[in-house]
Amino acid sequence: MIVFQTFLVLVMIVAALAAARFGDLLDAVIACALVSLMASIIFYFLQAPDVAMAEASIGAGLTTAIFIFAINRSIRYEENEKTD
Amino acid sequence: MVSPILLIAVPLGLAFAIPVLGLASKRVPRYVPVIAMLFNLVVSVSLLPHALKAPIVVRTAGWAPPYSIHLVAGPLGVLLSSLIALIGLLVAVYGIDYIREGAKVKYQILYILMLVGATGVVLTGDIFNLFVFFEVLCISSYALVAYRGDSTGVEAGAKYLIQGAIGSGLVLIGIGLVYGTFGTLTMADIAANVSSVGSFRLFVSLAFLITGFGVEAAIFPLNGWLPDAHSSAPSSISAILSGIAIKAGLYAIARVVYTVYGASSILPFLAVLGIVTLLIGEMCAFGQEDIKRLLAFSSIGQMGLILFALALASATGISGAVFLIVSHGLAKALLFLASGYMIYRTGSRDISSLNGIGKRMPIMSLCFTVGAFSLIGLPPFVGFASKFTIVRAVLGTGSTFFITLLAIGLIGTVIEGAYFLRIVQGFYFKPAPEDSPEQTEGKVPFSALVPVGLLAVLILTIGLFPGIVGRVLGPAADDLLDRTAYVQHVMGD
Amino acid sequence: MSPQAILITAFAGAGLVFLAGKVHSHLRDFLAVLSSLALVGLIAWSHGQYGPDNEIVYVPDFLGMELALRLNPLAWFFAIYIAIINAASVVFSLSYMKGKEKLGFYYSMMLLVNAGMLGIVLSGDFLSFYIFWEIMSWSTYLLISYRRGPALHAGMKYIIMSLVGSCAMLVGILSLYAQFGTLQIAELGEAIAGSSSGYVLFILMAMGIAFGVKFAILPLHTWMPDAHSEAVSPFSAVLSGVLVRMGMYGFLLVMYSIVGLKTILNLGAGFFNFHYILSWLGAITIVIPTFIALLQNDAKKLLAWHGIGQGGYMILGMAFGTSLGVAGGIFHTINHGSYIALLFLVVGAVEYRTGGVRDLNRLGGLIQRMPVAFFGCLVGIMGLIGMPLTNGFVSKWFIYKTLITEGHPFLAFMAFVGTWGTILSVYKLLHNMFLGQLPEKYKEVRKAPISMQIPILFFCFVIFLFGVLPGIPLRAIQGIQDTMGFAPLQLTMWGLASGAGALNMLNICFAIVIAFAVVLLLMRLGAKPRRVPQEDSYAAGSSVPAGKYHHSVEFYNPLYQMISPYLKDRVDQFYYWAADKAQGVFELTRRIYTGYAGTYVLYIISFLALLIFLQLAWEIW
Amino acid sequence: MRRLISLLLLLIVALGIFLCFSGASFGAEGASRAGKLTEDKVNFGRRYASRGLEENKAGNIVASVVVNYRGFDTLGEVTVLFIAAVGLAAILHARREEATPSKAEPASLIVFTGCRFLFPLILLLGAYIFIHGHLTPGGGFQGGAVVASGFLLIYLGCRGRGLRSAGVAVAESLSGLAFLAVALVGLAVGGSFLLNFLPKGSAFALFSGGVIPLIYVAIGFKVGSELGGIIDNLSGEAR
Repeated sequence: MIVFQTFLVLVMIVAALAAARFGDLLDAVIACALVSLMASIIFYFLQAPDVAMAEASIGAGLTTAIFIFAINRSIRYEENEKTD
Repeated sequence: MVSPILLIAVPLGLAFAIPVLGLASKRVPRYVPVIAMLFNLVVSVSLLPHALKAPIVVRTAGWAPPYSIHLVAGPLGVLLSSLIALIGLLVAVYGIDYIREGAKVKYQILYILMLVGATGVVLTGDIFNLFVFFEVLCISSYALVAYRGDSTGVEAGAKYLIQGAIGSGLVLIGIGLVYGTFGTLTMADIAANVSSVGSFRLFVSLAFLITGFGVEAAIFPLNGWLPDAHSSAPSSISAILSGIAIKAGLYAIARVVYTVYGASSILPFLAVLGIVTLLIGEMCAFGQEDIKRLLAFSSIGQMGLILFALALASATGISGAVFLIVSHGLAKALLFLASGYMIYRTGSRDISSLNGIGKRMPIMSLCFTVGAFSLIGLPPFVGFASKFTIVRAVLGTGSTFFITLLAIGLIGTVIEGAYFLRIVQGFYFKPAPEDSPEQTEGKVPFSALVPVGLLAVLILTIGLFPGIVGRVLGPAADDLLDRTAYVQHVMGD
Repeated sequence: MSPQAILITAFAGAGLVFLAGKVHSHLRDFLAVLSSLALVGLIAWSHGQYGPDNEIVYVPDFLGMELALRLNPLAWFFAIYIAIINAASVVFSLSYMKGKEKLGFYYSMMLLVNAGMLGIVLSGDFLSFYIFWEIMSWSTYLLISYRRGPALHAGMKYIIMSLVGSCAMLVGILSLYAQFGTLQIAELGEAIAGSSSGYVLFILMAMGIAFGVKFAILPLHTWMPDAHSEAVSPFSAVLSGVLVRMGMYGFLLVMYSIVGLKTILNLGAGFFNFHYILSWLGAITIVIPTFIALLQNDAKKLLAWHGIGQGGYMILGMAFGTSLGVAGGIFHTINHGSYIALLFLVVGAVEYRTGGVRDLNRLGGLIQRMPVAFFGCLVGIMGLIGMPLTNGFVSKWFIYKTLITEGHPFLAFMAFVGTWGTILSVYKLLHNMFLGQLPEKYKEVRKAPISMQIPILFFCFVIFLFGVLPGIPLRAIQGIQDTMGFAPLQLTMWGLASGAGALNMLNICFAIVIAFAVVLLLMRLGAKPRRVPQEDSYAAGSSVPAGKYHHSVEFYNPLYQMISPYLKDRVDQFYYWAADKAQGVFELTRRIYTGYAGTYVLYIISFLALLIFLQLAWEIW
Repeated sequence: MRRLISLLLLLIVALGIFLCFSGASFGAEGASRAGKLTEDKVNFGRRYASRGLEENKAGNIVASVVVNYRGFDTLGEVTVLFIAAVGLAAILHARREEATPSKAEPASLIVFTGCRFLFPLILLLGAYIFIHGHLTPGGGFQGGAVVASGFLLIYLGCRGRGLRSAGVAVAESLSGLAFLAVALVGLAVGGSFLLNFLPKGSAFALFSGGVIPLIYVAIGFKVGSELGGIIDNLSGEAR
């Protein structure tokens, strides 16, 4: 069990890093959704079904949709910022 | 006696009701904030005598404090909630005609909710509830900064949102750590069990809380959002942000440091931080050409002074800080409100375009001058009385460390004097720029003159008779300092 | 009359005048004159009503402190002096200011400054002292700025220096409170007696900065030349005549009423004795500004530098702590007030009639056009130099005598040098304005209006009155000194009765009258003078086009070349340099706020990391 | 360079948190307190778990914590959501005039019909979740979110149909007011805000838990209408 949860946490971390790195905002949003999804599963395993439901429906579902709407109204690709 | 919880519930209900009222009539919503804040003012002031006797502890859901959320309306809380209601009321009156564009109904909703958030912050006795109201305050202020939807506003709002969200995240982590350690969220209960901050675990949670609340309180390295947000928001909102919102952040820090942790060892650090904030704020304000940005930086400076005074840990020091919260709230609200119509009139935020406005808008300029003098700390205005209390407290400590800091801090006052008086000179003694357009929409309506005038009168009256506020300051300071009494009141027996 | 009534009249007058200005201009002028004269009357009437009856607590609880007013000889003396000079200036303003803008503001500020100063001298505790001091400071700032243009710069310079002083004073005052738990002046005197000399020195330093800024002691003087020359002339008279001397009042109050004579004299050892250092500062304040005054071509700047220089005499007299010296210092204060106010009014009158010309190189020959002004100027410079029969002579006599009897030849020498400089420069003032050839364009200049002549003549009268009968003010000064514990002087109506250097103005008066008669007789006996028109331009046998020739331009050129390299105002330059550098630092500081959210987030994280790191590494908390 | 510094700073913070969680007790207070964290009196989370059922008769302890013990927080959270919705609408309001309405391309018939078929079912599920909030996992927030996702589906599948903003406003207002009204009735009846003043019934029955189901229904409506409103505003087709 602990191995599985560790795996989920690792996926979360990787997805979060990916969300920060992706230049395509749509990809980043999907990565964010992945983080929420993993969190939701972890909550479920931690015996918090209420939170898991909220996280799944709001975090993974609605928020993603809202982000996509927002991207739809602005630009999809992050401009290359100067590195210093 | 009215239950202090109505201070939150009634305005909240009115805010919830606005969308329906807005459907019925287009004009009604703009008067709702006035009603809400009038109610709050009356209730807060009527609660003051009770709170002075003993803090009023309000349970929710019928459970005794550690098991449920409760409000603690002590002298400090009620004093601050009166201040919030007072400034909120005046700014609400100002907002009746000032808000001309955008979603006016939504502005009024957000406006009430922001003040509800601030009131909740100063009244609550539960650390997570503190966070919740803090969020109510912050999120509505993010929205209000960007409310006009112009690009500078949205940009400032976004910056504010990013930093504020990080701050809130840090607060949340801090609260999580505290809960993990103590298994309770009641501040009094935590206070009863904290033995020292020496423990690393406790310290980390304190560091998170200070940093998180510090973002809203505009302490030096955490205040990058402030100049943009305060200058891009509509003037009525800037007045609330500067006059109230940042004070709520500082209140939260003070509450956490003094009451919850009793962390006296961190105070010298906060004092240094306060002076650094003061100096940097004033130094940045000096060269500003944008009047609202200048006022925003000046707020940073004043926050530094308040933090410094809070860190003195003496009753006079804290009463000085609370007094400065009051006086700066009044003065800064006045300055922002007055500059709001000046900007409408000249169509520009440049200080040089405000030259010679003393002739065109005599009352507004006079009130602005009163506010500026009060901020510098010139008698007989209220700013003097508060700065005076702080200096007295510092010298009363007799500690070389604090006196040295004070001496450095007074340089800030001189800088402040230099830039404010430069503006005042411009108002009255510099010729108006020739190409200044005479904009008729800048005619000051009655609804703007009344609050601005009242603020000026208040500044002068309290300055002449500081006893009006002075009686509450001592108990307010004790409220913050006396942890055992606080714990006893909240937890009973 | 209680001090409260005086202050209420003063402040109410200021407010009413402002409101009256909205109604009608005549009402405003009338009220302004009325209230300033009423104040003189009230204060004069309250003469001698000292003691506990006139100690009034007017705010019982200002954050736990009592604010009190009181009337004692020192307060009364300064109050009447303030009120008279202010009243004269207000009367002078009637015609000088006619037709200018914002007159309601001007008059009410004049009265507010007056009220502030009266508040300072009447306050019975240091908190009220500070409050009135600040009211005076900011109203002065507004009045200096009134003239616009360069006046704005002068006003800023003034208020910034003044704020620095106020901060220092606030620290000093509240340190007293922290130490002794009271700010009542009467109680402080006893409380401070036992404290260490280091603490007393700290208090004197802190307060001294504030008083020194107002008093314009070197090196805190730099605001003064600008402010005096840029203010409107009636206000310059107030500014130079009384406002600056509030510093003197402060010094007297702190040094002799509170700290006490004995402690002051024993503060420090040998050369580093407090009062010795202060007197050296005074001496330097005499010499340098007086010679800088010599270089000025702007009449008001010239007077302003003299205002600084004369302040040195007062400090010099006051710092010594002998009966004679302090009496001389106080007496010189009011004397200087009378003649410097007179001179500023005269310059104002000239300025008024010539259309705002103050440049000495462009004036001249106005003696017949403006005889009263000329007479005023003559009397004024006589006073300034310290000629016998004028009050300046008596007070300078006191001061010189103190220096000599106390055995300070160097200081006395410096004081004399200062007098030479004064003679040279005020002669330039008199000559370049009134004597010599009349420029063509001033042919039509008329006499000063009557409302200007009255104050001018009044001051002339005062100068002679106190010069011949110095006993009148000296009695009052004696009363002050009694309260401070000085040995009494042997006074008569005509001067000093006994001791080395007794002074009897009556004898001097006789001598002068006789000498004058002799000269007059000789002139009568001599050849009859031939009168030529004033515009006659005739030089060494050739005629010069009218208006081209003015023999007083660059009058002292060789002297200038000699002294000017030593007389740059380096202090002022230093302040400007410092301000410039400070602004550079401010600019750099502003770069902290890059406007880029990423940076700000970095700040937040680094703050948190710093806190945690400090605890991890050193366990600070 | 900047990246390196940021990394270093984050490492320090992470180290701090890690040391916190690693259980190493750095001070004296930890040992005595930590030992008792399982006791009811010290850790009120434990107390809720052990006594919540008998006190509120709500089968789902989380519901009684969210609505009753810490109901005031919930009120605040609902407010936060409300602010988010209103704020978004306010900011978009100014932009609406400039934005050109995007052309609505009708979805294919299958999608269209499918969405219309699914929509009531989703609403039903949402309603079920918040009505049974006091019995089963889930509650007002979750149910509201599900309802909102139903509206999302309509926007995606059936362009041109959607909520009326007036209706949204009324639902938002009334549900929020209902929440407050219930809370204030508690204040009037028993002297305590949010008091559970109704008869509580027996645990695990549909009509149990006193005011909890009422408030949960109000929250469900409020969250649903607010999230729906947000989608409504963002999709740019609000009227």
